[in-house]
Amino acid sequence: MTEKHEHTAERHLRKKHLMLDPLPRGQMNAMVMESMHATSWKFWVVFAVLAAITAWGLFYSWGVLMLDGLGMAGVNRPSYWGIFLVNTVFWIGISHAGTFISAILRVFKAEFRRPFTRAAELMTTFGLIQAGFSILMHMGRVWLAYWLLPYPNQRQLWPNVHSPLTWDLLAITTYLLASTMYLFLPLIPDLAMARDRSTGWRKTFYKILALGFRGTEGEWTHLRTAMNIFAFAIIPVMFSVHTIVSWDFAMATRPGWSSTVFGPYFVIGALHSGMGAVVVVLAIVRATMKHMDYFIRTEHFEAIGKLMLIISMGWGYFFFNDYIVQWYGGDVWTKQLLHWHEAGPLGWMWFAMLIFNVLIPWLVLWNRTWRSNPWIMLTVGLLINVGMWLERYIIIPISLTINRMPFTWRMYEPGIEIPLGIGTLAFFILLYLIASRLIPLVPVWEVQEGQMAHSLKKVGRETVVTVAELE
Amino acid sequence: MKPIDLSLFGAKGAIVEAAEGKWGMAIDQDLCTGCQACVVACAMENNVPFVGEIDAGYGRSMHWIRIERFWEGEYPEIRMTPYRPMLCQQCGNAPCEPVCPAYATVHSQSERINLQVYNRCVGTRYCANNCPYQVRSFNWRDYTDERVNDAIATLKNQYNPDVTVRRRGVMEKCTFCIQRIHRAQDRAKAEGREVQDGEFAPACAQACPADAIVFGRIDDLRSRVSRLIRQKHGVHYLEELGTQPRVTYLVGGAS
Amino acid sequence: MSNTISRRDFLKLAGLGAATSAVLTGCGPAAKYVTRQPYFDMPEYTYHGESTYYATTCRECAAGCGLIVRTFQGRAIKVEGNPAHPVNRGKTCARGQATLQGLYNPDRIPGPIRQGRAGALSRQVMTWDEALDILAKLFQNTPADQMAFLLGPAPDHLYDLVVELAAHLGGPAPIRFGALSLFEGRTTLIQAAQELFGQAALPFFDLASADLVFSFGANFLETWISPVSYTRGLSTMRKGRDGRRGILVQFEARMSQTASVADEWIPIRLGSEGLVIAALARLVAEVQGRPADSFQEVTPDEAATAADIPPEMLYHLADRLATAARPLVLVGGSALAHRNGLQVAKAALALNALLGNVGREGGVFLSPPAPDGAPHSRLASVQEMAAFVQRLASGTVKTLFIHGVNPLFELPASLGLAEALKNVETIVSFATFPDETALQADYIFPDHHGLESFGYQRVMAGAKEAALSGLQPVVSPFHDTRATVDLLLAALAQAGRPLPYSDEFAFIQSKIRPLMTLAGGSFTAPEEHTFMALFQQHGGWWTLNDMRQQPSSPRGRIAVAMAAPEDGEFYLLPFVSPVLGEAGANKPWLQETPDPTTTVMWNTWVEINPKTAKKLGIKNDEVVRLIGPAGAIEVPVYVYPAIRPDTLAVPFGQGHTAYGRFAAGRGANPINLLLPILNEAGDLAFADVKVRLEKTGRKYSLSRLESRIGVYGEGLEEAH
Amino acid sequence: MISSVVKWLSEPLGRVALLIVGLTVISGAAWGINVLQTTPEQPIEFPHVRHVSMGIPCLYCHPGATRGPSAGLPSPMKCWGCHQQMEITKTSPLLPPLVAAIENGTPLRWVPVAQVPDFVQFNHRPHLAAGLNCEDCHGNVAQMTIYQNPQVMNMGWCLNCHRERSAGNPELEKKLLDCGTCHY
Repeated sequence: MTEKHEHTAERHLRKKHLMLDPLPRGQMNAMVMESMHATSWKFWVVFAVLAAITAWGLFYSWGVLMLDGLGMAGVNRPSYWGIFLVNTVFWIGISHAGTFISAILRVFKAEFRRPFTRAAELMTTFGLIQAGFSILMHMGRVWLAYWLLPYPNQRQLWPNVHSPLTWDLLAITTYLLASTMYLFLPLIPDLAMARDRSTGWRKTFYKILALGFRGTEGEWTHLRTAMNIFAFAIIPVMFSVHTIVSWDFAMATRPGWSSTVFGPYFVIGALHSGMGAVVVVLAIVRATMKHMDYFIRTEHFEAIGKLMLIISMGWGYFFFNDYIVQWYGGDVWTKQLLHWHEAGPLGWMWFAMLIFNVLIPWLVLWNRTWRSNPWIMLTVGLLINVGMWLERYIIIPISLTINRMPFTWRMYEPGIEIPLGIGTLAFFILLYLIASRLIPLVPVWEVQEGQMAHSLKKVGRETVVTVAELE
Repeated sequence: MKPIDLSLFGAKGAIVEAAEGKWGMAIDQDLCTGCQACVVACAMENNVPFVGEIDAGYGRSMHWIRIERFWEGEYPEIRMTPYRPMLCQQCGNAPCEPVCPAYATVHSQSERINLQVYNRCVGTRYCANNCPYQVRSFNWRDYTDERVNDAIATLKNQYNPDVTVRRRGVMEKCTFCIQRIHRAQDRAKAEGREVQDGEFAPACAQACPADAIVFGRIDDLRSRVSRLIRQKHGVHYLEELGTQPRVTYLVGGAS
Repeated sequence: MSNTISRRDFLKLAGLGAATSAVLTGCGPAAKYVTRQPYFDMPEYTYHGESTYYATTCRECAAGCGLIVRTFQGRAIKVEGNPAHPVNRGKTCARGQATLQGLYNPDRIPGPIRQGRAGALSRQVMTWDEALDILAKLFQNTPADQMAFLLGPAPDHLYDLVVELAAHLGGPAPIRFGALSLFEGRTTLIQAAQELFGQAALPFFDLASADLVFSFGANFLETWISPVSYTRGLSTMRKGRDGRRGILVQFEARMSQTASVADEWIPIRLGSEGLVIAALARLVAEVQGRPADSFQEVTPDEAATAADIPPEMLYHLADRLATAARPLVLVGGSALAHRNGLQVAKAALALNALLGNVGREGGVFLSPPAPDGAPHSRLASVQEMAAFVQRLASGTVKTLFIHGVNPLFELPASLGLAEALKNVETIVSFATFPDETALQADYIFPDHHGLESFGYQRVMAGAKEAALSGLQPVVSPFHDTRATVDLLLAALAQAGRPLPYSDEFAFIQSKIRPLMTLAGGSFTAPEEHTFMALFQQHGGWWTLNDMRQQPSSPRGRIAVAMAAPEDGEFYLLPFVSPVLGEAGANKPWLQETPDPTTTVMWNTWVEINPKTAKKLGIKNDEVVRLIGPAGAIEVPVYVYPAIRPDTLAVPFGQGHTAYGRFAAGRGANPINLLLPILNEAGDLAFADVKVRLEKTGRKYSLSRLESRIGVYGEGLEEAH
Repeated sequence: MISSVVKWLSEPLGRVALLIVGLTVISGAAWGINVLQTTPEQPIEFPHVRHVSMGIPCLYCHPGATRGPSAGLPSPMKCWGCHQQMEITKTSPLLPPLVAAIENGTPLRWVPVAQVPDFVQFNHRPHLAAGLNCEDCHGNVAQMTIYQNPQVMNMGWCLNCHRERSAGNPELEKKLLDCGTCHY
């Protein structure tokens, strides 16, 4: 690869940019396949631990919750919704980054997206699964959840379309279906690649999933068209989903919730936590899976870092916007609520939220060197997620404490929600672990496509990057 | 111009009904002595379960009516605000109704009160969140199951057969003793007459030793309750939210 | 074979679906599906699905409120007030409402038991024949003067029978006791009326027609004498006459529920009530230009200092009292629980006389006599109980029968009853519930619950009319219990010394019979059976006109002074829990009913003024030890903003060591802090006690209905 | 592994195994349905057919229907009113339980069949007042021995009739289609 006459600048560019550092197709495919197969005992230890946590935290605890009733949890009057809803919003938020990165960046042809769209899209689907669990757990009689679906019945009863929860259900279902499709479409060529390179049950598995994809020109055209449609279509869906989630709160007659800015505030908050989560996933994938340091390079962390900084600023803007309007409004209950946020017994959460969501990203992400360091980015991503979780905690149980009947104000102390929450987190990671053994976490074809389109050109004494338009 | 019929838009659950309502209540806070007779009477009539010390102290008590009081000033210039029995206000435009995804809390078209249909409830607790009066209570556990609470094995003998016994995961609230409304209407109909004012009362009003709670038709100008609520010192709590409460509080006392 | 699904099969399939959905949607354990005994011979008026209503009398306290009980298929479903009844006019209190939780209490004594003074309820079940044998032998073998009966305040028919029984056998008369009377100061009030008016009757305060009421220590909206009736009185007063709303001023060291409803609460120091009344009397006399008689020596300024209120306030209050159209001074409860309590009561009655409202609408009357002419039996004062305990301790009592009272819980432990009981050879309890005293008995022969019993109760106070309130069973007995009157009659017969009554009903009938000849009653009937039937149907018999007695003009001198408390750090004010009363702790719903003033549920607390708490460094929920002259209790703190800084208050009603799963081991009993210090009338001077307070370093979270954030601003400190 | 199982299932032995499993499931389900649908055992296998054919009106034994929620099941004394005068009381193999009940003063524990769940508040009176007859809901009892519900008494069935009867009458619709009419 290195040629003798190459400039240092050029060498530097190649080392830095994946798109300019092509490997032969076969080698690259083999690397990806190997990353799936190379399973050490450590993997199985982690797998077993996570599976155990999931079994206990999620399934056993949920069984207890169903049998004994929601008294096992910390929900009470007036905090009728507790960590369940915090987790629901949190997971939906996480799930947003996947589509955001993938669809928006694809639509805008942001080249740095190429190696990590897959990992991000998986996050959407896996996150939504956890969100679904979280909201189902919160129901008093979950075994009747099917009543929320519009199905014909002899009682002629239907779900209430006035209820934001019904909208929510529709939005989340749509989003889950659309994002799963959107995950699956770009996966097809890679599955076909894997099918051609594996034997035994894996071969059968990929054969079924690859839908007979052979890579003909016609197939590619169809696939590209479909992906394009989905990429465009899923963006409004994504925005609407989190807006609708925010309406669960904004439509209510409660101080602190009834805010017109909640829609965009929630969307940006979702992106904030989602980007943080993507960074965390990338850093871990890069560190733990074979050959991934080739695909995921510091340039990607650096680019995501820039995005995160912008989103953090956007979040700060919307937070301020929400706060100032509520505060200026001077409603007596809202004033009590804002005071409760800042100076109440859990006031530290409010400050921690601002530090993690605004202060730390702003202090760290302006610096290119820090931005390029995966471990720093991992830390920042984790902190942002903690901050965003706290934001939801402040919006739900802490805000629910304050209502218009001061005689009922009461603190919320979580109970079985904690194992359940840990269970969803473990299950989320477990799903990633399983996925990392089954599907290529890097979209090889997309990387190869990008590498084909990129080349270095000499303009005078400068070496510049050129990109050919493929589509 | 013709008024717009909201039901044309299918706004069945959240329909804004005519301003006058049907059944209503007047609570004279000047007469209320805070004695809790209404609280116990309600529980006895409506099979409301008890939850035990820990749950009760954690905001999970199931009372359908609670008596609130606050303090003003500091010792020795301290005053207790008048006792305020707080129960479901049976809002004409109830915030709890539109948010229920299952239509488990709906407005009764015939009795013009808020219904809670226990067997339709899936327990999202959205209604309770959205209730500005915080008067809904949730069955956090199987308090009425004798396998959970063995005292129920004998105590269940006092259960009122006219009222559903709720199990875990279901929201409940004051119903204005709809079973008594139905019984009175049924009896009146069998006898071919209208229900008389004062013929029956919800359990709380019937028990109230101070006669502070008066119940009746608020769409009948001659009824005792509508005469009371037309007095100057009647207030509707949180009416600024447009909830159209059907419970009027008389504050400040006579003269 | 046909391969189409027959209609019946289809229904089966659909039925499976229905069954599944019933499981899925089930809201049971259903109210309808409670195991029930189908009727063998259905009464003509009872249709399935229709309720039957029976009139009876509440036995949760001795006030004698009339009840109408709704029954459905042999089960009592709901208790309502009897609208015709003169005491409660269709209303009930919280305790009355919860009486069904006693009837269906899981911890009732299921049948006759050989208890053998075991600490817990014994499992040695007997048959009623064995029980009868034992009782008969006791009647045969115990000399009459070595037999003692201790009865509760209700029911009266049992008391009447035991009086006859004792006379018949030649033994001492039964003794009656109830903790409520101890806290109410009944004996003191009756004694005061006796000394002042020469008539031994309970004063009747006509709240309804008054327009300015000064109340000293009487918690008449909670448990005092006849709370439902007094609540109606207050309500009528508040609704106003001629558009003028009556005013209530409550003088008490702690803001009780009654004080919280009052228009003004004046926190005077415990023990100064007599002085304040006397000072008011002197000032009123001055305003009206009349001689102040015995109150001449009282200096208002000194009284104000003793009471810890500004003197101007006292002058102002006196002015208002003197100029009010229908003023009324009410006294009772803690105001009488001082060594000079009798003088306080007399002073208050004399002040009423000075105000000219004795025997006038809105003033003071004496309670109506019993309609059958029998004297109201007075409950024993603590002095008399102490003498009784002495008798037990001396070993002269071989057999003790206890019914309807739980003295081991309701009397101060310092009286030594527990020790004294050991000197009694045989103790027979007729308790319905396994209370502390019943567990110390040799035998428990459980009586029916009040709602399963026949009987009557004389209305002692609370109604203008003379009333005999009737009890009848509204349901058949839930357990294998037996009416005590029946049991005693049968045992006497078996012992060969029968009384002339075949059974309980015949006895009651013999007592009701004289009413038939009286005029002016709520109903009349030409012959006995109809009269009895109507008696049950109406829930009693009462006169239609006002039967209150006019007090004669007062005489005698009154000497009031500041009561001298014992030594100690804080005044202690024990008060009866407004919700639990003295015997409500075994009813789960009463336990969960919040106390009106503190909203605490399921426990005992001690109320401390915020300033005192701050000074001592005590916070809410801290468990403190209260050390009184006779013992100590440990209770969590409720920082109560409306109590004098020198006073601590503890509710009475919890602290059971037995009495069923809902009561046992819960809270603490303040009565055990008290020494048997008495006032001149023999009532317990419980408010003359002072206690010390010690921290224990432990915490116990009191369950409150209220929000500490919303009501006390905890966590929102800088908000205002 | 999986493929070998699938392969084995297509072999004759595998097919037999499949058949056995299938039969077990089906017969289990059939048994379950049967258990759920068997008419309950009554203290006396009461021949409604005979009583109705004698011209005894339903309301004679179930008089509550015109008065309130429950129609009621007769007490032994009611049966005895007629049966004490009848010769068949001594001879019929069905009647010893009745005789025993009368002699011992014990009730007959009839098992109610036409039941609605606890969360449904049903009242007979208005239904009869609206002109319905017993057989409209309870079927042709004149041809039954032990009573069986002629149809599943569920909400769809209730609502059908409520809808039909209130159609075109907005006031009645309000009442008959209101959730609170039956559920509270």
